[in-house]
Amino acid sequence: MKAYTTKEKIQHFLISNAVPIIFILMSAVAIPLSGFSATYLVQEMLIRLARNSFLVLSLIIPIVAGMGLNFGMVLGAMAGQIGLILVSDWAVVGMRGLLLAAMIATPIAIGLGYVCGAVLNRAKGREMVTSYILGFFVNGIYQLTVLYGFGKLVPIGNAELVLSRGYGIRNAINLAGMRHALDYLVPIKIGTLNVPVGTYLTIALFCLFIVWFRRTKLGQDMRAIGQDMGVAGAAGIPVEKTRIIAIIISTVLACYGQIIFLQNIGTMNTYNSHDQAGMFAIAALLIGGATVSKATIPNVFVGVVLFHLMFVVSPMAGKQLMGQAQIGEYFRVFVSYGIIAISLALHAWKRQKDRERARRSLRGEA
Amino acid sequence: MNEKLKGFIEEAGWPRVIIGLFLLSLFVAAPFVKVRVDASISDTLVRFGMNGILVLAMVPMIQSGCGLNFGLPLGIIAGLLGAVTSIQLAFTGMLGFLTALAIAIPLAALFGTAYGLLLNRVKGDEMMIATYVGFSSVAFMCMMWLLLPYTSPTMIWGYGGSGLRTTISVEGYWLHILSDFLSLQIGQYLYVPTGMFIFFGFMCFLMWAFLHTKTGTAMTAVGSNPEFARASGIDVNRMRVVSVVLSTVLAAIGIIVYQQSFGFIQLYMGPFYMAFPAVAAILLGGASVHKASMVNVVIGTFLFQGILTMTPSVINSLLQTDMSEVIRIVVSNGMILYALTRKVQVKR
Amino acid sequence: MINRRNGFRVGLLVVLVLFGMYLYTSGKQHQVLVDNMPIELEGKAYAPEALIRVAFNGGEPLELASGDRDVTHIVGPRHTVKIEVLNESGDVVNTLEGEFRWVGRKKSMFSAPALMGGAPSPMVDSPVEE
Amino acid sequence: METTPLLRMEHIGKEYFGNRVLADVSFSLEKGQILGLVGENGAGKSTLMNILFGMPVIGQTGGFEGQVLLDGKEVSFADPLDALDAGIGYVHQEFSLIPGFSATENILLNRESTKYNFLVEVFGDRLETLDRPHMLERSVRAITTLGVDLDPEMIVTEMPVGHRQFTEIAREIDRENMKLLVLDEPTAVLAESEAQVLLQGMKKLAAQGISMIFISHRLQEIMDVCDKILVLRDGRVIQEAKTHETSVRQIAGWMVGRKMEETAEAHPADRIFGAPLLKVERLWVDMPGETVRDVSFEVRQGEIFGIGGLAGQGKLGIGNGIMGLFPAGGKVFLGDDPIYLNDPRFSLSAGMAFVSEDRRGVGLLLEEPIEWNIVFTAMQTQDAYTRALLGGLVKWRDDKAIAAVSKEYIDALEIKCVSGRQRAIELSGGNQQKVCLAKAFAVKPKLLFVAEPTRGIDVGAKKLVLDTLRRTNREHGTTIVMTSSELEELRSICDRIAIVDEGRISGILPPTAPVEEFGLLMLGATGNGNGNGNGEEADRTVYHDE
Repeated sequence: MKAYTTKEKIQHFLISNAVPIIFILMSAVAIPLSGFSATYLVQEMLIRLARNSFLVLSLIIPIVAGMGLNFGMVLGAMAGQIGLILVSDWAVVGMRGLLLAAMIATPIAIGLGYVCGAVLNRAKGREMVTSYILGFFVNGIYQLTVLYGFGKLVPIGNAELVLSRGYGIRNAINLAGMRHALDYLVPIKIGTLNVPVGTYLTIALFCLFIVWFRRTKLGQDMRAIGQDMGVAGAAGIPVEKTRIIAIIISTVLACYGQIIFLQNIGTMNTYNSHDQAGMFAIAALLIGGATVSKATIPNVFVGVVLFHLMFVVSPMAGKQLMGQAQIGEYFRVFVSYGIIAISLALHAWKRQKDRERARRSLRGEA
Repeated sequence: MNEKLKGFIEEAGWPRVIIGLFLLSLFVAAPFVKVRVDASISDTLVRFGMNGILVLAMVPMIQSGCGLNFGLPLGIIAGLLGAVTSIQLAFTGMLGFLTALAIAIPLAALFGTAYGLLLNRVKGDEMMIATYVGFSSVAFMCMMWLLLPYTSPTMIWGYGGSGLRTTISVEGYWLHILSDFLSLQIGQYLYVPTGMFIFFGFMCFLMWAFLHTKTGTAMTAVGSNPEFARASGIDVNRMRVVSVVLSTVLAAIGIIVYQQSFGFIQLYMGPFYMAFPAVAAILLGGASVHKASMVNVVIGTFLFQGILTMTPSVINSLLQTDMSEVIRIVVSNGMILYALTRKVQVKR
Repeated sequence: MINRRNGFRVGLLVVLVLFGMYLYTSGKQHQVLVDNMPIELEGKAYAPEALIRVAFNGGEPLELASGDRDVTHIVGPRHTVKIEVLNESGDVVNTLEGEFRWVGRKKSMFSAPALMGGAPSPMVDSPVEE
Repeated sequence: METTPLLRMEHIGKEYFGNRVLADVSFSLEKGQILGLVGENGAGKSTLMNILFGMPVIGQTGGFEGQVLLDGKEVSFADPLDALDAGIGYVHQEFSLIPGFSATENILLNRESTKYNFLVEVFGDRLETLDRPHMLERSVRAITTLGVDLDPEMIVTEMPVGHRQFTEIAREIDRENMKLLVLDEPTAVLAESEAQVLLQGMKKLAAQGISMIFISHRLQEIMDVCDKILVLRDGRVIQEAKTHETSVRQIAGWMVGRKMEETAEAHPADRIFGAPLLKVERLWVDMPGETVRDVSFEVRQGEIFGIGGLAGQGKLGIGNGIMGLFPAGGKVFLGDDPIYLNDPRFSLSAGMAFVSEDRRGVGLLLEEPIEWNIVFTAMQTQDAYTRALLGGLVKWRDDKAIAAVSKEYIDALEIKCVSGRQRAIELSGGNQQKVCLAKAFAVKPKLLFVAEPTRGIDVGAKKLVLDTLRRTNREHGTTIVMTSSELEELRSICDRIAIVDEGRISGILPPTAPVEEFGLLMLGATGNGNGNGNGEEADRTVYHDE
């Protein structure tokens, strides 16, 4: 192997981190334009890191197992919401309410994750589009359950939750009893900044879990499957089962992630909250420099900060620049979708190139 | 008999049979819950005509092996640009409609070419990327609708704001220009938009004819076995681009036909989810991810739109609740999911 | 080995369920009516004070004149209460601390006179409201 | 020394769908012995090994005859993983390594050393953490046993090919109870020096009591390292011999040797050919698994030119490369016109046609009707069977003409089908092959490339296909370049046969040349595998002979 010159190293660094760098530059232009104060932005980022990191982290394990971006994470989000609805109905509040919601949601998430994994095993090679559509499909079933089942089949006592017709859950649920229960479990304030320490501790714990998990036999098996399913299978690793486990873990974690997300927001949009969860989490991860086949913990945090910085800043920047805040709002939607499209395309393109190169290397020296 | 039935079900696939029976039962149940069958049929027919071409737009890409065109919004945007520009120019009647087409088609061809070139670089991952290309183009156009210098007072925000409205009425321009051509009104409720059917039929004929030309044959071969096609001297990438362009152009035409019947142009997030019903419809009609025909288009559109029309009216009167939205979600995505996870069966 | 492991798993499951039940009971929020009205329990009558301040579990105090009724929320099954009796100028003349248990939705009214009068439980039948 | 042999396979036989591929194969292997297993492609080596390993394909196709005895006990594995547990390891021809893993991780794949933690009690053994230091220790031990120089921390993608092969073998060595190791062409991808290291390693292992079955086409290696050899041909044991009692030439003869008589008559001596039609100079083709490195030859008008050689040596790449299906370079002339490579359309338009060896992958539109399959190439390259409508603006497919011409070919080639509208996937292999031929004939080519025309079809169909080719050659004067793994077939129909070895032509012989000559060329024995056999020169020599 030849040694790389400094120039080559820098070039390599720039290329492999192109996406985050572009976003940093964009933010550098947009922040002064928006006119937001530094304190405001820092506070906002602190909150949003706490709010979103867990959801984004839940995407890592399926990527390790070679299943791409788990668009099916919305399944987990739905499970989490069902837990929250029930707990709100029972009026269990505070940290205990959150824990109970998580405990109720876990079996649901495991069940949905199993289904998702089994479906994806039938669609090897197009996991992403399948999990994406599966998300929509399960969303339909979720709506069926929550809009028609709750209050009829599942007794809901709290009249505040139920639509006026007597069954079905209302559009917005106030989670006041659980709001910030985890965030400010350990109350610390730095100057005027509120720091959601409790959530950060949870996230840190979870990062440790991921690091530890990668060093287990199961984690090793997932890495092997992610790189070459055929070889892993021939070595006796149960491929399909392991893939299902990867998706189950991701779904359960997404479920917890959604609970953390909603306790921070404080209100739940029964029929929309989960929809956006998947898209924003995936966009954030990709902006952090992850690809369809490789994601690390730093990618998550860099991504969340950059994505939400753009998210907060762009409407104001749009207003200052174009005189319309709407432009900025559409711009951030465009960026969220655009970044996913570009990342997916780049990845597919690279894979095609790799395949060609691998073929060429077979020829050897002619 | 039993064998025959089994064979039929196997051929059609369980979901299709279930949905077919479901639709049939809706029509049977309709009179009992005091829903007028003729009005329902009329609704179904109109929606069939409105959506037919959008579903037809799926055919070329499926045939050429590019999969389901989740990037349909790209073509729809071309159609929207055509429609909006035609109104800006204040052309009315057939002239306005044709102007919209004349502007939309070259734009769609342009978009389609770029989109096709992109899809050629990402073989195997077309569907996911197509979805997000569609989404991001819609989001991009949201900004453009605000910025583009359209001035027609029917289209821009009234109160001093700039940019186009979210919905623009085509009344006074080319509302029902196709639908009302030779249309029939039977009794009070049954309305048949003959002109729209003729146009849809003509489009289907063009598609059918194209598939019978040398190029069309080559395109089918590319979808069936790209290696074979290449060995026979076909430029596989070019054929794929041609199919994508065709699909995009059809989407542009389709949305204009849709608008003249619907009466409104929906901008901004309007085209966002438009690909999904079209995809679901063609799959419902019996197409697979690799093969589709005109029959699939017609049957699929009819079944799918039938369910969309019938569920709100019948189910609502039956259960006193509006479940149509949920049923639409479950049916359309269930259908796509079924097609994606179906193992390719090799019969010998 | 397998039995040991499965036993362990079942045990864990039981622990989790118990923990869930604990969370439910200890985390459940109750709506409680706070009363400063005359009341008669088991043949014994309790009279209200003119003005009292009631605080549950060290939270925000409620101020109730004689005959007042207010509503608040308490969490969990076991509670402490602090009642301060005020005179006309608003000074605390008497402070009383007590404990009580939540006994169910039917008895969701907290009667301050009952507690101050030393009744067995301050929780009394909630008034029927329609 | 009278002990039970480690492995005995007795009277092994196997049929695939009525096709006998193995008959009465018996041999035994002592502890610490190395057995060389040689034979042409399709001689039954892989089937024999599949039986030993209990590959599912054997069970699914009706099991096998005879018995396998390991340490004197009869064994029958239902799954290759069972065979591994019993101490039989398999080093594959293709690498089965995880690309992003280090050598250590690959050597210990799915057998990692782990450490206990309490979560195991809840979620099962797979949550044990990896014990990296211990894993390193084990992999170093395995590498040392093999006696090669291999960095245990190196990632597979960064390794030279040889090291990948070592990793693969070390993986088998690490198994605790490894008794028998099957090495399938382990040296095929290695450089000379690396191969030597590997052979040394094999000897070391044998000295430690591990028995081996060594499959290789490089006979010199077999001679160097094996105690005895077993030669298979057409599913039968031709010869079992002690290595020191035989020679490379003798083994080559055993491998390919067949009766000579029948082929001689098929070649009337008075064949007259025209001017050179196809000239190939220094062709290279980048076809995976069939790389062509440097090939030059000429084919004359009216000739049937055969290309033979062992699988993977590059014979298939030649036709595919000239037809533009894989990246290629060098110079090719048809008559006097240069052929632009990498453009299938150009090659087709120039008057060449190709019947691919990959019938289902490249040769057919399985989901489409037979008619389409037959006319498609002609229609696309020559606008045949189309009608110009609207003044030539639209080229309409002429379904009537297509049906007519398809009917002609279906009758002429005796394609058994319900009608021309039947889908190609519903035909048998032989009939599919005939459709492929019809497709090529429909182009009316000056030069026809045919690759593996009889692969996977039954005897009757084989004869028909060969006769059709011969007839086309005689009646229409079509020049044919035929590539085949079956030497016998080439000798029965071709006028000259080139043998390809390691991407180069190692020699061109008349069909009447003795089989050993062919065998030696195939095994690269002449040039010791370096491929000095310059195609051009060999070509000329043969011309002088004629």
